[in-house]
Amino acid sequence: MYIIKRLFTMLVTIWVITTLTFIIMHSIPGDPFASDADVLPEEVLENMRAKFNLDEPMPVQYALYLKNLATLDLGPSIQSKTRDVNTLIADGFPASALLGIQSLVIALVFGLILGIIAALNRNGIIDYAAMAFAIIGISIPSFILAPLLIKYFAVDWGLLPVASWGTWLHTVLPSVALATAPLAIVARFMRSSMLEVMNQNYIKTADAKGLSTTGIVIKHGIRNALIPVISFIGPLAAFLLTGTFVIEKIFAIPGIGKYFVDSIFNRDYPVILGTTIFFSAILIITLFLVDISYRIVDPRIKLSSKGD
Amino acid sequence: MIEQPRSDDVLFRPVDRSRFNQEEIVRPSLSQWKETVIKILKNKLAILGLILLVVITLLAIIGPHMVPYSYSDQSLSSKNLAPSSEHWFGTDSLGRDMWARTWYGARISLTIGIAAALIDLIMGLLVGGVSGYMAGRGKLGDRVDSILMRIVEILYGIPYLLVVILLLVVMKPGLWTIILALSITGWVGMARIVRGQILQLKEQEYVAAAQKLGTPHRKIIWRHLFPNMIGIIIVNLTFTIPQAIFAESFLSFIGLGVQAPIASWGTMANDALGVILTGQWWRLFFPGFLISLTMFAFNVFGDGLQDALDPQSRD
Amino acid sequence: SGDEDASGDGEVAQEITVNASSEPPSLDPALATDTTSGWVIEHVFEGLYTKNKDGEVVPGLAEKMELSDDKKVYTITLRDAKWSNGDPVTAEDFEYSWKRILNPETGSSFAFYLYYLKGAEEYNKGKGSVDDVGVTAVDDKTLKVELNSPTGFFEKLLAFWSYYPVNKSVVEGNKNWVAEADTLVSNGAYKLSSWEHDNQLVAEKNDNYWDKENISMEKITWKMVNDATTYYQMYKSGELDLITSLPVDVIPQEEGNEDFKITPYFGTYMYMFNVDKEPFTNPKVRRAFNLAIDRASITENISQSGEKPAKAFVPYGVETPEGDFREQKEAYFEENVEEAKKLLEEAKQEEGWDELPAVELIYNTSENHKKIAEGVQEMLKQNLGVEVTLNNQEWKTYLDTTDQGNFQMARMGWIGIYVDPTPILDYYLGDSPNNRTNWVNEKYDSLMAKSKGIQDEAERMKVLHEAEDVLMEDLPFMPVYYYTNNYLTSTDYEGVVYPVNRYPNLRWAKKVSN
Amino acid sequence: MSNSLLEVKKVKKYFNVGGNDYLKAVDDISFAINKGETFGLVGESGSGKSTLGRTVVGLHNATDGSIVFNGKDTGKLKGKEAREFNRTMQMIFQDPHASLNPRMRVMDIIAEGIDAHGLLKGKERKERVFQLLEKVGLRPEHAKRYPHEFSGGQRQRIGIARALAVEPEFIVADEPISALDVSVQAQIVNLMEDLKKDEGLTYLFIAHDLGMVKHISDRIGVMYLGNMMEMAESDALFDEPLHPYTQALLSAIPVPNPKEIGKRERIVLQGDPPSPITPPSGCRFRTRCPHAMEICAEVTPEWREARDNHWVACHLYNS
Amino acid sequence: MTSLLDVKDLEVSFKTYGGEVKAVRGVDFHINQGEVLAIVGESGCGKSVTAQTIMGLLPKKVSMIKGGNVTFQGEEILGLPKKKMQKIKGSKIGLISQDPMTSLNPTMKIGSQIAETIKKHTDLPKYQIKNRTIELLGLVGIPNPEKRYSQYPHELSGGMRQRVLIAMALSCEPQLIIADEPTTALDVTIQAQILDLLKDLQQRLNTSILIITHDLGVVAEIAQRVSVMYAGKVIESGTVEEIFDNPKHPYTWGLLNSIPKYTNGEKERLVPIEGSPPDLFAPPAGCPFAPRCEYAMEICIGEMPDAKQISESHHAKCWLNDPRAPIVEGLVAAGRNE
Ligand SMILES: Nc1ncnc2c1ncn2[C@@H]1O[C@H](COP(=O)(O)OP(=O)(O)OP(=O)(O)O)[C@@H](O)[C@H]1O
Ligand SMILES: Nc1ncnc2c1ncn2[C@@H]1O[C@H](COP(=O)(O)OP(=O)(O)OP(=O)(O)O)[C@@H](O)[C@H]1O
Ligand SMILES: [Mg+2]
Ligand SMILES: [Mg+2]
Repeated sequence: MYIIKRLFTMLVTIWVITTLTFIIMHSIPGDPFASDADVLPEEVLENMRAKFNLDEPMPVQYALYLKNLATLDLGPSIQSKTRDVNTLIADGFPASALLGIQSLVIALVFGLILGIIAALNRNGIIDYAAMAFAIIGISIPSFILAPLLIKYFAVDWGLLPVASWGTWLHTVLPSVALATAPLAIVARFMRSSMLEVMNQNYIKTADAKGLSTTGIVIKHGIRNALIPVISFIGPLAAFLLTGTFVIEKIFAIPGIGKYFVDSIFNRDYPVILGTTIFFSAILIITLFLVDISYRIVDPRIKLSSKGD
Repeated sequence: MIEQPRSDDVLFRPVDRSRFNQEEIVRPSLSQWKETVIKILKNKLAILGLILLVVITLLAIIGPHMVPYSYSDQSLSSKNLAPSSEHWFGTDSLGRDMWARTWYGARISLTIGIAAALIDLIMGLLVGGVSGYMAGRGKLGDRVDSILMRIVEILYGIPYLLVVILLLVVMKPGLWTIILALSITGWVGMARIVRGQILQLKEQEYVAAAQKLGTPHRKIIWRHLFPNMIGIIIVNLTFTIPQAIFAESFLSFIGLGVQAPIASWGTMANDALGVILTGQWWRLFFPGFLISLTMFAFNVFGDGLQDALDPQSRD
Repeated sequence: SGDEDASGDGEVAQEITVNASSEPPSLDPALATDTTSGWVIEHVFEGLYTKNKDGEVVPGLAEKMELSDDKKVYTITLRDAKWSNGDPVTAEDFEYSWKRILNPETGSSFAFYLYYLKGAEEYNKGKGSVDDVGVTAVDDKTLKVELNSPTGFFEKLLAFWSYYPVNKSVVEGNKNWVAEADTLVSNGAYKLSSWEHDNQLVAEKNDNYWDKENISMEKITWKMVNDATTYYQMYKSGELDLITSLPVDVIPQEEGNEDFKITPYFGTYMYMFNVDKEPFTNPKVRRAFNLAIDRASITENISQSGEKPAKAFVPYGVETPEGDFREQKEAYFEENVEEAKKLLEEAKQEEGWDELPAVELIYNTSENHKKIAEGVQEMLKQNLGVEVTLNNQEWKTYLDTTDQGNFQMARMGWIGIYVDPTPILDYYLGDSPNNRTNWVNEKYDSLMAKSKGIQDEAERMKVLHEAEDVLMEDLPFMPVYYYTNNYLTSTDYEGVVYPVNRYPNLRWAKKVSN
Repeated sequence: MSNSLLEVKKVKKYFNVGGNDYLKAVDDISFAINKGETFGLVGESGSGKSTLGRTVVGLHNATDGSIVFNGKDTGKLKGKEAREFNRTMQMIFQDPHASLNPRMRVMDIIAEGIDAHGLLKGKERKERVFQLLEKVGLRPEHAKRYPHEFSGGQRQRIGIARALAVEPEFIVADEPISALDVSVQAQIVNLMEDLKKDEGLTYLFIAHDLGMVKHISDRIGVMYLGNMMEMAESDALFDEPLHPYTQALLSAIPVPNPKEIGKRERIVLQGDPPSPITPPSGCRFRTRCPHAMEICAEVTPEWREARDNHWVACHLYNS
Repeated sequence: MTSLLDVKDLEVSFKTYGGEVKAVRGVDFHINQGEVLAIVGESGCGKSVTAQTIMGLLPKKVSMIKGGNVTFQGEEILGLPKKKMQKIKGSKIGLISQDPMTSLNPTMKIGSQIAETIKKHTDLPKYQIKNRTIELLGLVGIPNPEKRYSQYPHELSGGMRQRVLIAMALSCEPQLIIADEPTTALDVTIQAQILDLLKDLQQRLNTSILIITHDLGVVAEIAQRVSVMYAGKVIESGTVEEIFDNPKHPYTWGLLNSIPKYTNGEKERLVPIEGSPPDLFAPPAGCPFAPRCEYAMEICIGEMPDAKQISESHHAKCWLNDPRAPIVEGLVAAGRNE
């Protein structure tokens, strides 16, 4: 029942997002067919508008879109004349998702470890080293970090390919570039939250049981400190899974990240809507999973008043 | 109860009771904020952070006036000069003095960073606090949480770029527009994190106790819940700042940012990307380094603050 | 370098990896409108005419072409050629293809390139019937084409991809035929062997191509790397053999290198003045601005890609009976700060301005445009004492803003679709949708109209010069420089052809060493 | 019962423990407490005393039944009335550590209610806190400290001071003195009794220390597995416990005299306490009752007044 | 008899911003093998801190062990390397800590929290650990141990949580159990059951128990010897009989006097010890009880009395036991049910 209700709410949310996006998208200036090349004869433009239903009144366009959406058809792309939006997403998602998952894992694993070590060595050398890393990780944005990585690891030292997509080696640099900032953030969150947890009485109890420090941290510390990391990782996962414009552009990755941006710059209406819906769906699911994991992590947490 | 004296030793005479009343409080007592200040002052790194922030701010104010060039003066003949006694931070590709530009840019970037942090703080704490606190608090509470979280989802879901372009149509580019653009969605991450923390914290017994004492909800959130998540809030805030600084350069791209030739750290870094290929490191290094330095200052100060606000830390 | 090892017998494998920057939006000749798609299409398809190494238009699939006396009807005989799937290329395919691109439902934006055909415009605009379109397959090998009026450059048009054929049975059989490498059937020098969307596209020499003996490159790989820094580094690390549009910052350090090449590009970089908005209502202000900037300094110090400063509108490169069109009159004014100041003062007096009305210069966002705008801003300030504010916008918004005339001074670039003064000068026609300056000049319009009816080339050029004179007298814009293209091509290759305004033609390229 | 301050009417509190299993922590309990009375609540650990107390003060929503305070159903209070209810009825929490905010100073913890209801400000507020601290045997300078700097018993007293700060009419005291040494216990109990006498305070006093319960209570209720088993005036209950569970309970009181160890006869309850999720049919105590009869498994014993003012739920007293 | 645990002159301080809180100021006691020692005393006098010091659980940054020794089985365990101490904790010494709710990890099933100790210190296979855990839960009187095994602490009543802690401490059948107020939250029947359980362990395995409690009934029930603490010091210690029947310190007298009498009818007012204990921030040089002591003498202010041997097992730190002091009579070994 709760699940069904939640599912329904999700659909409503997606619908609201779609509608708002539709409205905003049509109220910003710019025409999908405008370009610097040549302004086309009006009749030709009309033929093209007709092809994409853009000649219909706005409410009709909206209704048509929703009708197609109901059959999970996201429509054609104006920009890519040969592939429709469903295909664009189907073609690009695997690459984006692979990178996303890879970097998410890197960020989580190393972020957690770094954060925990920093917390245990509060104000010690490792703590400061971890902080320095975090600061660099977050204050060097990926659009600077990525070319730097390429310059050193690929061009100067020749360890890895510069860009493009193919072997697993191609995924290393983009994953690292993508993971650095989240890793830094996860580490800082974990540190802060661990410090709080390590003050708790039950840590003393665990100590009294004769558990080793590692044992205490793993069994009693992490789980209690995880909530902020989960809160942070939820939306992040949605963003990473659906690809990142900057990284995909720099590393020439055939993902869907660039469509989120290019479609808007090109006023490619169906792609704007399609990517938005796709992203929203993933986002809403991950946020739902976040809510569920709150409860799994801390059984005291109540998300709804049902059942007290 | 009878007492029988056994010796005349004065020491074994019943004591004069009034002597006990003199013992008085010896322990110097400090108010909470004073104690916090003292603890921060004792924390060398936090002080370093504070000094850095002051220095950066001061240089942002006077830095541009310390050199005979303005941030916009071009001299195409002296472009891309490395740092020297003439140009302390070198010159950029239009021959403008990097020192003047960097410190002029500091004004913009710091303003934006701090504005973003404030938005984060206000909106994030408000929405996250209310949402997390209301969740599980009866039908009405569930609904409030659900509506707020749906709003957050919607704000996440609608492409930000579209919204920004829409803003471009209705607003004049400039600092306030940037701040407005940042406040549309800048706080949602904070809100989610605050909500998560509150969900966990509000199940503590002391919250029940506060409720029973009739403490109003907002006060419970403010006095009981926020102080217990201060570390996480501080961490999140320190990340907001560089993110906002770079968001500004993105907004510039759309046309919402500060207008050329006015500099900001974000746009300077963005424009200097090419130096990775050409080696005029100073064009990227100075804005980048200052962003890092500011981050470092905020971080160590934030850590110090977290320590100082933690009653269980006494070192 | 980025290709496979040399083949077993010690010969160098004839492969080249180049950067296409982005996924070609469509490889369907009827739908492609961009140069990236065009680049691939020109390698995998072929029309009735084609261009040779020297850029001359020569017969391609056409074996023989007869022109009627009224110069309106062409009868073309096709040579024996095959599709990459083995089908013969027939006249029927051509008829089908041309009618397809004209079909309103196809929604082709380049359909208007076929308006030279009789009945084509009517059909495409929904006013006529497909049966009235002037193209008929007389038999398998013979195609009859009727034009509206004599068109001297029809052969040039036939070499353009909108006139290329598609395989009728393939297209009718699969509406997504053009989306993947294995369903795409083509008739050019190459056929697609693989297409990983947004990643790379590989074309291999087509064994069914009629002229395969003259094709030296066996395999072309187009990578789709959009980021300039990245593809530059890929070139440096050997992952790419040829790149174009280098990051501006590296041009100074690449200049003079053996693998670096700059070619002229037929277009002009300029700032438009809105002649309806003060202060540009006054021609003297426009002229003053034109005289006050140092174009050579901009090209040498800011844009840095070997561009030529522009003091006229039509770029270099148009061959006329009297030589290069531009060289006949290179500059319409000389930069002169003193004169500019004087003009500005005069204008102020004429208009009764105490101060020059505030000027805002807008440009679409790009690092380069920004730098140039900043340079211009500083020059105007130093030379004229005019404080110009800058404002930038994202491209589509920018197009809309300028279209609405919401600007005083706005950056624009204009590239001729073919190398002739007409497509350039048409830009400022009073009724041209591109002309956002609100500048309308009847004399200019009538001179341009007149030029189009003139058959004699020398005469035509004269009239075009006159038209440009009119334009440059009024100066509704401020030319800055003529565009160039730049390339890095690995020195392992020879024979790459760099046509004007097109991407390099690779079919005759040869890899000479590893 | 017109003069009863609090009426608990058929209150149930069930906890969902996964799936469709409900743990019946409090199952159909009714009683009333008069103004100025101290009602002691004793019973097996886990029998639902705290749950009942928390339900009474409104920290749990009753699954069923109602709680009437001052003639008003507390479940239906709104706005101002609800706020006032929050002040007049206080709770001393069983867990002193968890119920104190680790980041607040004792001063602010104790003054929290005062602040919430805007009772006192500035110096007066401070004075009041000092006064309360002294009343519970702590020192004024403790006001500046944080909870973690205190011992268990000291924390418990902070909790007591906090509840007293708002001058409530009714206090649910959930094992308020369990962590205190006997001398401090005596001090606190005296304080509570003084308040009762002087200000007419009413208590629901939950404790395990039967000596103390007997000392402080006017009436005592005995709980077992979510049910009330017996209720009587305190002397009557100690003199003549009716319910076999009460008898067993009283016999187990340890005596602070080493010489008497082993002299008294302790009724040792056989078997394990049953599960509150699937409580035994009929009488809940029957599985461990030395006097269990057949009827006990079949019929839930009636809650009846077996003696004057002495209520019990046991088939033994079904005449 | 060899003593299993020997605490000598233990001094522990806490750093606070106001200065040092001297929580434990020279505590001495020992526990023999198989013996039950009860520590009673004023709330806040340092009992729990002593227990935590033995277990090495003091918060490192804010506490200082200023002096003293703790020997366990003849080995000094203060400052023992972490690894070695971990072998002792939980397996040889079990701690039942005072605060049941906060001492349990709120996000871990109580079963796992108990099983964890067993897993750490034994090689039992998984299912046996679980069985043993359930057995332990049953042993401490938690109904439905299988179901409770997978419940979380917040779903348990106060007494149950306390019993979980007890089960945890007993799980490895340690040689020494330090029980910090182990039965405060338990009703008397369960309390009796727990005490029986402890006694059984003591008899069966010769376990020693250090029990900290306020319930003198419990002391009488289980302990052989008692140490009475006040303001960070042990001020009297002796066998149970000695302490109950022949207390030699006014504080002990006060304690025994404070217990409610089981009288009927008109209730007597309880008799607390007037005044409050000294602030350990600046403990007095003399006897800390002096300000509250009815019999305080001049000497009590200036000088802390040494332990005065009263019998072989009984000593007290009070000047009244000095031959020069006046004789105080009429003491009642109070708290007796007549
Ligand atoms: N972390 C700390 N910082 C400062 N003072 C502390 C700290 N922990 C304990 N104390 C002080 O040490 C003294 C002894 O505390 P302890 O917990 O040992 O008392 P106790 O004898 O166990 O009392 P109770 O019977 O109330 O549990 C107390 O006065 C307390 O205020
Ligand atoms: N939040 C909860 N979820 C599930 N079960 C609960 C919850 N709170 C209490 N219980 C259960 O309710 C029953 C009664 O608990 P309660 O705390 O009221 O007992 P109690 O009589 O106060 O015991 P004690 O004397 O040990 O404190 C217990 O079985 C307990 O496990
Ligand atoms: Mg309880
Ligand atoms: Mg204690």
